[in-house]
Amino acid sequence: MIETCLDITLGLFALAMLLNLFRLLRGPTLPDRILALDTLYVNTIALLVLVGLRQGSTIHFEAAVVIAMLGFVGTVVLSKFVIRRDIIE
Amino acid sequence: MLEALLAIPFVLALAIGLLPRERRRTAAWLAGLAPVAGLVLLALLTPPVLSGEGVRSLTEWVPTLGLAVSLRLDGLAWMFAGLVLAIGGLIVLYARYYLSEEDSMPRFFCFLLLFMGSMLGLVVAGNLILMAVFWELTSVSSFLLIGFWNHRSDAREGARMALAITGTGGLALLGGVVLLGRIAGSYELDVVLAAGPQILASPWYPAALGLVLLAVFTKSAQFPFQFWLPHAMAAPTPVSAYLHSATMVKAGVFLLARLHPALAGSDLFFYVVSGIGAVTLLVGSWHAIFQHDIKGLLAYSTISHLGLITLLFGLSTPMAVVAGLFHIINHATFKASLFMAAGIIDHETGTRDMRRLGGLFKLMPYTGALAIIASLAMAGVPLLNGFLSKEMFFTEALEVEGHQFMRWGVAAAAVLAGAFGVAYSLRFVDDTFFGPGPLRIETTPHEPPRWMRIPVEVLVVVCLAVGIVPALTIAPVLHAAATGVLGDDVPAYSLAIWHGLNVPLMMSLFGLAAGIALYFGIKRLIDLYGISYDSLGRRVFEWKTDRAIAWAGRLTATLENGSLQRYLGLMVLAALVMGATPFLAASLSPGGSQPMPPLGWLVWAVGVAATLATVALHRHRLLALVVMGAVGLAVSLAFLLLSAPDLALTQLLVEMVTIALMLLALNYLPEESPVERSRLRRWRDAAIALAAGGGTAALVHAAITRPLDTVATEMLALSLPEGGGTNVVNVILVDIRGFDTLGEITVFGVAGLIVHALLRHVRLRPERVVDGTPDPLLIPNLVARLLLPLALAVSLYLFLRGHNLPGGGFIAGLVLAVPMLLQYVLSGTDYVEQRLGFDYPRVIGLGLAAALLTGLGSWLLGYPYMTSHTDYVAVPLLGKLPLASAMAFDTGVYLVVAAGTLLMLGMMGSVRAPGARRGG
Amino acid sequence: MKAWFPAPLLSLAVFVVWLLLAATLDPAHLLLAAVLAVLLPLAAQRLRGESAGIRRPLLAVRLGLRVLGDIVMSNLEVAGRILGRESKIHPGFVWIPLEITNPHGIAALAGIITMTPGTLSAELAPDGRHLLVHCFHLDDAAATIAQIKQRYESPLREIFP
Amino acid sequence: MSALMEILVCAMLLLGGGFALVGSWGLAKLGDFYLRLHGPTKASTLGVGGVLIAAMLWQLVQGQPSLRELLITLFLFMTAPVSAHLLAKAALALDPASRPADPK
Amino acid sequence: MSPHLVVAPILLPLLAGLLLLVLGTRRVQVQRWIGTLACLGGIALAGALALQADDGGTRVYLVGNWAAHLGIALVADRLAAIMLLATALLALPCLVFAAGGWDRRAPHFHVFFQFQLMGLNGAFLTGDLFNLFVFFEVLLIASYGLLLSGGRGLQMRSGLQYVAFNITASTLFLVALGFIYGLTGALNMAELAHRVGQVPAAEAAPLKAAAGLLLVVFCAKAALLPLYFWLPETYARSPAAVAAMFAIMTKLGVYAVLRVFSLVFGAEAGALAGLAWPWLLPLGAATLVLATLGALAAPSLRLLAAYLVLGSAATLFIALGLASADAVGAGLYYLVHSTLVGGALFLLADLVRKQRDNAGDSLRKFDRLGPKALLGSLFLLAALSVAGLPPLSGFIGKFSLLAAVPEAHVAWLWPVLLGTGVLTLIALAGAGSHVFWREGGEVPAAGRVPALRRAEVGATIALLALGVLLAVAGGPALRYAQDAGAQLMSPAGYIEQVRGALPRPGVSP
Amino acid sequence: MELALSSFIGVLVAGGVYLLLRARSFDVILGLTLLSYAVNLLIFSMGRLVVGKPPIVAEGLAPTLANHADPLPQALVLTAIVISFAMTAVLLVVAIRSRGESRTDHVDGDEPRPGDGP
Repeated sequence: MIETCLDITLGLFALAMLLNLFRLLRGPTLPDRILALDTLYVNTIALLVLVGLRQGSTIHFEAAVVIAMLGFVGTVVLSKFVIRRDIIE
Repeated sequence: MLEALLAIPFVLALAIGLLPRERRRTAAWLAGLAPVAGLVLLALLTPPVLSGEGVRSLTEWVPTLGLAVSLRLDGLAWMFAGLVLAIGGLIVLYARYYLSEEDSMPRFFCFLLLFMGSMLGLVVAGNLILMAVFWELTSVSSFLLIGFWNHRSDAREGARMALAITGTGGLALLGGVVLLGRIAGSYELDVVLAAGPQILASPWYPAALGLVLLAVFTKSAQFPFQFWLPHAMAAPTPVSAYLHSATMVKAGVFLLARLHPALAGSDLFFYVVSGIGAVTLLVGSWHAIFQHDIKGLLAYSTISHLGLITLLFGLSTPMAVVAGLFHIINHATFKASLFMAAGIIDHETGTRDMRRLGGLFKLMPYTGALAIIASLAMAGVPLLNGFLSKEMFFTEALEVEGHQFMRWGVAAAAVLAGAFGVAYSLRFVDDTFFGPGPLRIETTPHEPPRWMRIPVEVLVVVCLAVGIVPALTIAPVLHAAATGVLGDDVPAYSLAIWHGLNVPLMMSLFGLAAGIALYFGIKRLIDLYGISYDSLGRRVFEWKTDRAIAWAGRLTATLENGSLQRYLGLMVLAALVMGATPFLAASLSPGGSQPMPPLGWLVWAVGVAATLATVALHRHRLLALVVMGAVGLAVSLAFLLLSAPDLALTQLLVEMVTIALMLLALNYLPEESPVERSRLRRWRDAAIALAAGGGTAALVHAAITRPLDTVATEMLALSLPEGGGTNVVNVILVDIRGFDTLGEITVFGVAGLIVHALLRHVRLRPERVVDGTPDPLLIPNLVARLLLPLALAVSLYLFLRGHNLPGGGFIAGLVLAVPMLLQYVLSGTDYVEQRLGFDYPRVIGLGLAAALLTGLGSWLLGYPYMTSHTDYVAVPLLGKLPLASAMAFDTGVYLVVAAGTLLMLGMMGSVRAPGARRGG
Repeated sequence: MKAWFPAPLLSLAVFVVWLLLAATLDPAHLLLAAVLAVLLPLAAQRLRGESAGIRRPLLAVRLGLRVLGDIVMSNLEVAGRILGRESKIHPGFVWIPLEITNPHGIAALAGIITMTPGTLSAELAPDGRHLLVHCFHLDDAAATIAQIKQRYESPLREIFP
Repeated sequence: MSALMEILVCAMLLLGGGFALVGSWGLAKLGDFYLRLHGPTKASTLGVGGVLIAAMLWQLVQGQPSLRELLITLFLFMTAPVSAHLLAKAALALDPASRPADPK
Repeated sequence: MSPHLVVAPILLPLLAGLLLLVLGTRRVQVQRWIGTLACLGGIALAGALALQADDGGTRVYLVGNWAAHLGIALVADRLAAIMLLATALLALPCLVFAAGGWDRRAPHFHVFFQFQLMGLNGAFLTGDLFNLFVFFEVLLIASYGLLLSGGRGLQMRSGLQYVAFNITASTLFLVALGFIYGLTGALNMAELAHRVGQVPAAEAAPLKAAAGLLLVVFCAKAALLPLYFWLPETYARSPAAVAAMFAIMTKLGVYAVLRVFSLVFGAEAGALAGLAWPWLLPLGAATLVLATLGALAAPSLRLLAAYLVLGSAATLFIALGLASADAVGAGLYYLVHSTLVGGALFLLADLVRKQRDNAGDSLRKFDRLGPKALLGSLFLLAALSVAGLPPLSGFIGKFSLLAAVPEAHVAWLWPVLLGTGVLTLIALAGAGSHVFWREGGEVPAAGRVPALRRAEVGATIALLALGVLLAVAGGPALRYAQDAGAQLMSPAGYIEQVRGALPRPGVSP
Repeated sequence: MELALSSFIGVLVAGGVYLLLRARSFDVILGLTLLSYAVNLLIFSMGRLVVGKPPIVAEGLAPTLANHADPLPQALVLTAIVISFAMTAVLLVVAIRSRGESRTDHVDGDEPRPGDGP
């Protein structure tokens, strides 16, 4: 049962990521795209955890931690650029 | 002794070259020492030469090439060496008084001795390659001599022309002698000269002959290369006297004589050499009549006499060779004296233009007399040496064997040239010493200084002596030289003034009469002074060089148009060609595929879609950058799914820093790319891109569906027992292939330093400035600062366990750098660097030091560099802790990566706009 | 003590984070975690201004749980709205006047507002006294303001005096 | 016990996946940027949180209890608001007209 | 001699570089001393290696004590020794020249310089293809630093092109490396040679493609038609000491071609043997012709020097394309000669540029030249040598190459070699007579033209003197080069020795 | 799977090459970034594609390629990533300096004049 659930959940996340991709490509505004990218990152975390569960390994854990911890850096710098143009003032 | 003979001029040239400009007398004395000492040495060497055995010496230089400093003094070389030294000595004496105060005497004599040495080397060389060496040296040193008065444009041009023509010949000679050496099996002259029949029979003979003759004809100013010689008259007169009488131009005919045994004997040789010689003889002597410059007249006369000598060698009969050698000597003596006389006239009157000269005999009778005698020798008047060799020439001209046309042609040419020779000699004498004039001369010409006249006197005396008593004076010399060329085939000949009333004498007399008639006829019938010849050869040469240079310039500019697009496009195309060529001949069956894991398609879709979007959006840079973030994510995910967690982590982190860097750069770049005007180019590039992409994909597919037998199997097996780590990737990075990593962190550190070097103190105008003070961004700031210590913990964790699980120095370094980047972004450079200021370049240095020194540690234990050592240290309470040298190495990586990244970001962030104050 | 632990909670966090990462209670790691718990905050402290200084940990925990509950509950609500007709959504901005002054408190409040669905803190006014909040569905601005102030701001004011 | 746990895990998984999908659906569907911002920042975060809880529970069931996923949750909950906050600021900066007037 | 001698030429500049970093940039005098000492040390090390390699052996050094096919093996044979020595001999004068003042203007100059030496030495010594890539990158990035540091204006533009071009080439390098690993499963060149030799002809196509890509990369670095167009301007715009160092950079590409395509795809490569040579010969000849035309038309002395360097690389490709021991030997001799003389020409051009106030090193404008006699004689020496006129090293190089051309190619290759020699001669005569003979413009007021710096002149003279020495010692030098050529053309010994090198036992994990 | 990966690499290369041949420095940098993705994947894929078998040896699992992905290409890619990152950073800085000096971001340092051919 759990495996089926895992597969379904993976499917849900995959679908979610495709929707993010749609927004990323569609825009229309720049923050939209940044947001979509950010969400892609967030969903990736779940994806990694799920794949880990599915494969019974913890090898993806570090990647998940790093994305969770630093995944927003891209969003921050991009937003900062939109706001100020100069990201390091 | 032979070496000493050769070395003297060079050593003295060097010594003189180092003298200061004011030491004129010293320079002259030293310069005079060279020919004198040389002649003494030569005299000491004479007995063996005259006895026919010659002198040889050999010093190895480049034995693998068969190139040796092999010297060889036989009769021919001896005669030429004597000429070079004797006339050289007279020239030095003459030049001592000729050169004015403005001319740097040390420089002049340095060049002159260089030239003398080169000529000597050429004649005594016993190795073909060595001969080519000295041949080129004569070209170069004559270039310097002709261009001695380099403030004058005619001197510069003349020098360059001479160098271009004779230098070309020299390279041809090199080719020719290499061919000869190949045929004969050695470059040693003795071997080559003995291999005559072999050479004639070789299929390479025409090529070798052609190359050698090219050298001969260019050097000896034979038609159609004769035009450089008159332009070389821009040289100081001593130079002309030396180069165009005894040495430079004689080098060509010397070579002809030298290689005569090896090359002569074929119809090709006969027709080409004698034909060219005859044409040159006529062309030169005809042009000489119409020159107005004394030196120009003498130059063309030189050309014609060299044509005569060439013709004689072309005829190839032993007697002709003897006649050629004889004429070489005779021409050297009378022509050198004439040039010197011309120099005296120039010196005294300030002009060499015969249209302004005249009547000088009254003013300087002594010089006049000498010049007149020399011109008569040139004209071939009996009792002078010119007559004797001319007579021999006529004799030979009548005995030409071969084609009918050739026989009559040569005879006719001989008579005609004789007449022309008389005509221009007359013109010289008449226009210079007699008749009205001199005109428009500022000073009153008078006899030159005593010492300046002596060389002329000496030479004229020689002319007379040889002309009157040849058997007592020149016969042994000639005989020795002829033996050097012909060996035992020296014919019996007699050097007498009177051979009876024979056809050659008739020809001589007819020529004399015709020449006199011709001169006065021309003078009466046409306005001789009105004719002005522009040298066609020179015009063609200049036109050609100018055209060639312009064309080369255009071609270069067309190829190298400064367009990076073209350069990169060509590289891609080259790669396409090289990648595709092997498949033209072969086809490859695809191997089996594995099934796609379900998530694979997701990653594929994200990656492909985002890539295409990046390309589609590339003009809107910021958008493209965001979309490209998804490409990076897809790549990382692909790594993760395909069992490469380290790679995924690295890619993710690098992605973040890259985006930050690109944004930092984008601040100083336009937001959008303009549309490129050329639609064609875009389509073309798209086609190239598709081909590249398709090709790569096909090749990748072909490669990865094939089985692989890799060394990695062993690495997996050895990682834990030998490398002490379970994360094989990390073991490879810090141990098995740790040397790569050492290089890699060097690259990284240097990149940081470059950014530092390029942005320090630089002011750049941002593309657009947002007004107002920056928002403090309080909320993100607090979070980021809270995150920092936690991130540090994660970073350390990833670092410490990298050897066994995903992580390691590089990843950890970035995990340290990225949260720091956040601090920079949210708090600004000044804030961060005031509180956490590191001297990043120094930290990079320390990191490199850690990596380097760790590796060096194994030297102490007697192992190769970077051999890893692991030890367990017992610590109370904690038990045994591993202490691996690989870990220390990784510390270096960690430091360099963190410091390098922060240095880049910090520098990029601290660029100021022009006019802005720091901290503003 | 203060010198060694400028931010005790942060030190604790580091300690816990390390142990979580290492996933072990090995003495060696405990020691290492303790050392890091001292060192890392000290290092980071140079960048931070002053420490948060949480006063009432229990209240904080209670607030945390409440927020978690709110997150779940209102997420359901927002999910419903997302899946429903878009025309029924009435979004809007609202400025929430702040009484809390501690910057950490403001940050926490902004974070909570953002994490609880339906509201999103967009900007802190330049004066630092107002928070611009975007509401997913804004029926009654005053009610929303009051709810936020009551549910989150007042406990935060106690936690971050 | 374990069956119950298994069901719980499944529920958490599906709940998480559902939330994430809804969040992303909102991102894709909604017509206004600020609206779109709501979906991902919290629904997705929560969705991921759900998955993480499921993961921890599952590891408990498997007999390898682990709290490491908490770490992910911690970081995610710390950083997600910052992203949303900055994105909202960015949108306001790009379109100053949508920004309400400063409070008095 | 210590077995560590093989790795020392890489570590010494690294040590110097990091010392320079750690000590900071404040005291330029200290930096110069460190740099000079390191260069001197480099010469000593290279000389010792060259002596050692002359027994015909191939010394293998297993870095990290791993077997060659696993880890990274450094290999010192005659070829490596020649390259190391040429680099070391070029480096010291360049450094001294730069110490005449440029190093004050360019931040981190000494650091970059040492790292470039590290990269060069590493590239010459490594026996591993990927490691070769890494060292390529080390020296490239250092060269970016050297080129760009302190630069302004147009220098930045040509720098941009140079960097972009080289990064693209490096990318292609990686692609080729990837394929080669994917198709053979090894990276060590000897191991690769062994494995390539066993590839059946039917399966060879992808590997041939990979090798072709590799050839493109190396030729892009060495500047072969059609990949050289970027070179002349970049070199001409580089600071003199850097440009002079670049004289060895093109040679590095030549070296890489020679090493990889004589070893991995050389005599032992079975179906892939002799892959590169048919391309190199005609392309090298075409490049030589075009480079010579470029030299003929060059509007400045430095551009002229750049084209001559280009031409020398092309000549080397001709030598490689002939693929015989004699020709390669001739090429190696020519390589050393052209490196030294090419470097000297760049330095000389810079000396002239500084002395001619307004005209710089232009060959279109006129100006007075201060110390004409000295510079003129140096130029004469350099020009004679580079044009292949006797009795200098260029002549020996050119002559040995001519002698090594087999009869089948004589008919077209000799005219190319001799004809380009003539054109080079004309170009140099024109340039020399323009700069040193033709004068115009104002006599510079006293003090306006800076005095010649002793360091700069000394460095130039030293380089030229080395060239002369190479000619005088032509016998042993050429013998060494030809032995190296023979060693390269029969790679079996190399392969055997590297593959058979055993790590020292007894390391506890 | 092999086909999917190779097609992804192909798309990356095509996109990268197209951008590489553009006239603006930033476009070129974008192109190079795409190319470096492609290269990383390419080298990596040369160890053959393996799902779920990271190259981390563990007890009870024989250290062979049957149980682990090929670690060597991974190590190579790591090196390549780092190097290409360093190169990108340098290129970016040169690009902005070049723009600062010549006021254009055209890679040839000159704005094309109207009428210039392709």
